Amino acid sequence: MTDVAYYPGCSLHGTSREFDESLRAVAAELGIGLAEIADWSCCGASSGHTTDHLLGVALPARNLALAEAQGFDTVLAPCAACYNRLSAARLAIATEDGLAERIPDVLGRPFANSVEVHNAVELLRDASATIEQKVAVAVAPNPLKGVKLAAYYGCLLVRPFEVCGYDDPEQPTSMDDVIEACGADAVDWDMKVECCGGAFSVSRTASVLRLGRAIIENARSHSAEAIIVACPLCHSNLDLRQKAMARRGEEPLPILFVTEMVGLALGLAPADLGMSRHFVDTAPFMTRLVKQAAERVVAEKLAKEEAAAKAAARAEKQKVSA
Amino acid sequence: MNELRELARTLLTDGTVRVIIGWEAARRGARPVFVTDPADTDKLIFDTRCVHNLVTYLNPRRDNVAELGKIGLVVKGCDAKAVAGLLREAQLTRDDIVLIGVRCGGVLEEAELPEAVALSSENVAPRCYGCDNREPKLVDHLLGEAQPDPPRPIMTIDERVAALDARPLEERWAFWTEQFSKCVRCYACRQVCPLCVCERCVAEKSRPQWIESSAHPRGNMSWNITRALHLAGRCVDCGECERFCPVGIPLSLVNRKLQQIVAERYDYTVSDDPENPAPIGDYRLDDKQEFIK
Amino acid sequence: MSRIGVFVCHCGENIARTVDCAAVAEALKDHPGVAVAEDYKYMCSDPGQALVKKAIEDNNLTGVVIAACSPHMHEKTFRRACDQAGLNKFMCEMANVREHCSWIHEDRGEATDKAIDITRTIVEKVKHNRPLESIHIPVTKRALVIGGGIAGIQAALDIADGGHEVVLIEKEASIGGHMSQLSETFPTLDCSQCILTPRMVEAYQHPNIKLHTWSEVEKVEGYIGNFEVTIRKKARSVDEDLCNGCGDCQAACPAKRIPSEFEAGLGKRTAIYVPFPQAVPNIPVLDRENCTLFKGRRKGLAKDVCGKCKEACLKAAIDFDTEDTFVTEAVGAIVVATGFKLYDIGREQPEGLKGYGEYGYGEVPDVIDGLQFERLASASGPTEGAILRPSDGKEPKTVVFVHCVGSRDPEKGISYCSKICCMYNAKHAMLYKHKVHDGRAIAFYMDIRAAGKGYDEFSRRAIEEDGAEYVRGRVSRIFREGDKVKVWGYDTLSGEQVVIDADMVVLATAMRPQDGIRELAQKLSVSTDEHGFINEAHPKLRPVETNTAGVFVAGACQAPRDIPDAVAMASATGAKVLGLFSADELEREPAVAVVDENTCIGCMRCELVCPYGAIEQREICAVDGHVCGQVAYVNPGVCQGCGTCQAVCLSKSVELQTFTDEQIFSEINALAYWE
Amino acid sequence: MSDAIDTSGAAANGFEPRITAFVCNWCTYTGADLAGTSRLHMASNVRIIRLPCTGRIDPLFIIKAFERGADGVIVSGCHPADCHYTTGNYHARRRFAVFHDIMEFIGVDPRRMTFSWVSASEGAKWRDVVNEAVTNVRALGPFDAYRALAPEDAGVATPAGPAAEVATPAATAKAEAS
Repeated sequence: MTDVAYYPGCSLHGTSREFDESLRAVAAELGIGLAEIADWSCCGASSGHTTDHLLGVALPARNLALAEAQGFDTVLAPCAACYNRLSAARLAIATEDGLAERIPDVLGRPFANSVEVHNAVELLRDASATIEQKVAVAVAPNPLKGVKLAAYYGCLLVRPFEVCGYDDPEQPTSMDDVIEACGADAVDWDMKVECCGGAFSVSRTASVLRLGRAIIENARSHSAEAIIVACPLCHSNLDLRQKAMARRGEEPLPILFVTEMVGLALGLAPADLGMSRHFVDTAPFMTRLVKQAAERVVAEKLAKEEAAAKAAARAEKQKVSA
Repeated sequence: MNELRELARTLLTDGTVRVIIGWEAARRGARPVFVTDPADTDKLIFDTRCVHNLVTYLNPRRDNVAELGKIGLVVKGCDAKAVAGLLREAQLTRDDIVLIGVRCGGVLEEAELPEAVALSSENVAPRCYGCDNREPKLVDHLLGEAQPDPPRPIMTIDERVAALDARPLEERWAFWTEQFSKCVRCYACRQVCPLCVCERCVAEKSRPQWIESSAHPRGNMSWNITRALHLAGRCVDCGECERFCPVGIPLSLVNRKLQQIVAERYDYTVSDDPENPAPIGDYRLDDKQEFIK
Repeated sequence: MSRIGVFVCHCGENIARTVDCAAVAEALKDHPGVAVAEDYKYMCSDPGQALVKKAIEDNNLTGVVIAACSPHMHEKTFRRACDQAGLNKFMCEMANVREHCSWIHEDRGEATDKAIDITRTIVEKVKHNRPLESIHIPVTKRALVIGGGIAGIQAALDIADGGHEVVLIEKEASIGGHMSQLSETFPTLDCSQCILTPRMVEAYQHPNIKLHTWSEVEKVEGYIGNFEVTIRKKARSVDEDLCNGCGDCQAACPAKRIPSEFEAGLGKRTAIYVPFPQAVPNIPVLDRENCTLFKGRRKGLAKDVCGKCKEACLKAAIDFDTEDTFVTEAVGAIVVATGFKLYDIGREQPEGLKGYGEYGYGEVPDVIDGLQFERLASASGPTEGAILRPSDGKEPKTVVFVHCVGSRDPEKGISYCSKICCMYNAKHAMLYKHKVHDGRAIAFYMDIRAAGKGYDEFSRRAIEEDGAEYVRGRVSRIFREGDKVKVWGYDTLSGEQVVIDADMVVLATAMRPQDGIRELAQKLSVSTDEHGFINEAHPKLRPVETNTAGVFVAGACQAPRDIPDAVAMASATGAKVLGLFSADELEREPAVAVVDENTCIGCMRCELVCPYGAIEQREICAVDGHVCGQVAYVNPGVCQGCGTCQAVCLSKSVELQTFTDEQIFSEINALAYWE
Repeated sequence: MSDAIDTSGAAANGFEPRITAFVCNWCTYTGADLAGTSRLHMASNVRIIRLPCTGRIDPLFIIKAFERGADGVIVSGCHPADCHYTTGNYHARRRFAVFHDIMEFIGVDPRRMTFSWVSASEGAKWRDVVNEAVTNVRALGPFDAYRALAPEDAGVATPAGPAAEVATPAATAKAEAS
């Protein structure tokens, strides 16, 4: 894979800059060229399609049309909402009578509906082989090795099935695969695809707290050390509201973007991955991980030497007895 | 070339085979030769004039050839496909023949020359262009060094088919009726075809006489359509039928059209792998049926 | 020269109204080869038939054409008439001038012309008809029944009682099948074992039934009336003749922790075992996979590490070195009754199916399937019938029953309804409430399908009398929280989300055909549907036959079936088999393909297209006896007469009798008469 | 479409096409029976030749029909998966696909060859297939292009006049004699 059209959407330029930064850093490492679509505009989520169907289709279509015109066959939309809207628009145009004919007039530009839409998880899953190799050869000890991580997909990344379709809507595994590729352990838990409250973060904070708490507690009860997400809204809900969610005395659970995780595995510095921007401070978590990794390396080294010594001794014995 | 003669000699002397069927040089170009005496193996040649598909001699109905004993056969890629065809239809046992494959860079269209000449877009046999089997796989020995791709003929067969397809129905009908009306029913196309191996050709069946035997346009139409259909998914595009046709009917166009049909409908291309089943006689639940109401 | 009689029927007014029948007869009178042409009001009436017979005798006709209704209507009638008049019945054909002419046209002129064409066409065909004799095939009057569940047992008993030998084979150590695992049966709640066991014993002791347990079908050759079946008797390690079923070996076996298949994994068994106390035959098998001795041997240990069962056996019936043996049985008919298995809905799934990972089955111990609940509720089960949940053996106070797990869910790869779940869920709810009076039984359903005698009453009883709570809606997620099992669902009637802290969940998982059904189907050359269920020959009119003559199907291997269905089907196959065995020979229409060995070159394209595997390659020899070639041979017993072989034969060396090339050729030619 | 249209069409140009139909015994033939029992009126230009299965139908039948003066042909059998012989129609489908395409390549108007699946329960569909084929072929006119191939002496070329009447019985008689 060489160049893909990159559709950051509003969040990755605003509330979730770390997602953008980490994505760019990781893509560079994996040799994936990201070309930001020139003159892209909002996809309309989530108010656009709730007001008017045509609008809800046309807004994403415009960006797809731009990508098409700029000669791409794939658009990367990391934000789950953007991804969902872009894909939904593609499907609508492909399936609804007359829509395909109508859209170009609406947009005032040609549109062949020819570009595919991928999200960050899809992208990384397809690159997981490369990730595994790079992790294997990385000089710095992999801080994620053996760390228990919970893959949280939320709603829009895998549903509705006919729109997304790259993974099972009830039991998705793509993000777990990426986690495993990073050398970490993907925990088996129950809230992978439960709703976090999405856009109601402000309007109905109480519900968001209730939902978020359920998710985080379940992850914790399955001994997850952090939750991995691929959606700006999921991230802010779980990250921003965690103080309020956390029951007395509980250590807050770090919420990492899947791209940040891959970055760490590849040996990138947390700072370059924007991990300083989280509300749940990731520093203690990181120091723990680095410490563990260091200890692990030492332990392994010692084990090796011991084994070597034993072998030598045995050899000696045989010489003597012989 | 020496490689070929050496191998032929050893095969004959150590009794692996009783006869080597290959090509020899003659006054008017290359011609098939049956070598039974190791001393004669120097006759064998392979060059751009070796157009004949010698597999036609493997036709089990030609028992005079069979009588000679175990056969060693020199094959080009297209010939090897024909062997695969015979194996596929249980007309041969693989162990009964030794296949000597030659790497092929294409052959001449007009091959009757005293000397071999290099191929150019003027003289190359159009069917060779885009050949997918210039190194036969289904062989016991593979000889010769790798050959360059055959040159692109001035007009490829596909282009000719496309050109014909582009013309309106009436013109196509006119074209083919005129071509077929030339047919004198000598059945050379059938006799030379390595895959026309029937004991009694349908054209000679008299009860009932499906295909009128006298050479008039109606019987000719029936014969030529039937010949083509019988080769659907079997024709190996060796071009012998057209080469032998005394009245010059462009049979390769029909054959190529059939190849395109089976490729497009059943994504089948004839190969020299006998395990790969032929498209007619096979089916898929989701075969295209847009022409059916 | 042929002497053909043409008889034009008025069919009262049905034909005569639009077709001038006299004119048709008149037009055919002078047609070459026609000896006599008459018209009559009702050809199928006795006088009509008499007229035909008389004409045959008077003019000693070589062929007869009846221009009347569709051959599907009266061909048999008139062929019989010809036969009685001494004319080979295959020399008689019908020209369809009613359905295909008089009834679909108004213009009398047009219709009459067409009727003449149709009749003339058939006359031309009949000129090339040949006298044929029906094919007679000897019948071996023994039947093979594959599968020793209730369906197989019933089929075997019916055929055996009909006085014919039956070979009954069962892949497990005992017959009885799934029914032997059930606690009570709906809608009567009578104990499954109590009604089944007598049948098992009866089958075992029946003089006409030969039982092979721990056996499978290896190979099937031949055709209706003449099958030869090779049966693999898996190495049992126990001599069936010596063993007296005392059970000492079982007691002695040290490997006691093996999950019992019969107990659906809720109980344990030994390595040498009898699946359940009432097993028939009561002879153990040695499960070599889990046997300490064989584990040792597999490791390559010099001497055997165990052998306690052998020491314990006073009859010296145990032999560790027995191997699979093969027996061949000649039978005339085969009944397939291999039954079903439950859809294992774990994460790992076979061909085209998706699991319900979100239901935690196989991960949360207190999420079980229907069969496991049957074992919990069964008096002979691991808990002696007490409802105790697997995780901690506590009595669950809230049990959730989920309908349609897998069934009717195309997303998961199964579109069909498993038919029995609504009923057994109701039954489970009842059994539970009868045993745990203060418990809550909550069932999530899509709709209740209780069609069947006493079925709806039964499921209503579960709700109205036993107080099972039915929630109309699906369950989205089941997971463990502390010692509770969280069930998230949706009540589509109230539109409310439902969250239940359950103690145990019972999933009504879909019924699927047994493993290996496709391989078996291939051996029998019967077809299966996309789910692997055996296809019946006709969904309405031939429900227990298959598309291979002589092979019949009963029970849940054809589609989800409950016990009454399975037993009914089994008896139906019994009737079919007995019917087949009622004659010493089978008579078949001679509409079969015949190869011309003079021109066939044995390219076997015909073999490729034959839907029945009726064609095989044969060597032919010259007069001096040396092999001079390969040709195709059509087995007339298997050929069904579709003629596909003839159409693909390049040299036209195969001929389908009753539809020969010459017949069709002359029909096409006859149409050149049109004007 | 209804037969009213046909007759009017017939009135429009005097030509009435001759169409030979090759149908399978179990689905289409029975479907045509149903059309009859349901008294569905249709054009009278079609002559049915009954075969056990579409699998039995050889392209030679169609060629021969054209040779003998048919202006069009219909080939019809069981829908996929409904074949009485389970797979005959699948093999037929491939054969006809190739035949259809090559005939078109040679310049035969595909509208002269109607291929259809008509089940035993589709009497109405059979009616429509027949009427549609008749209207199409009527529009195309007589298949003189093919008849023109006939050798001068054979009588079948022109809409069978007396020539045919003598020619064909003779032919059939010969066939028997041989």
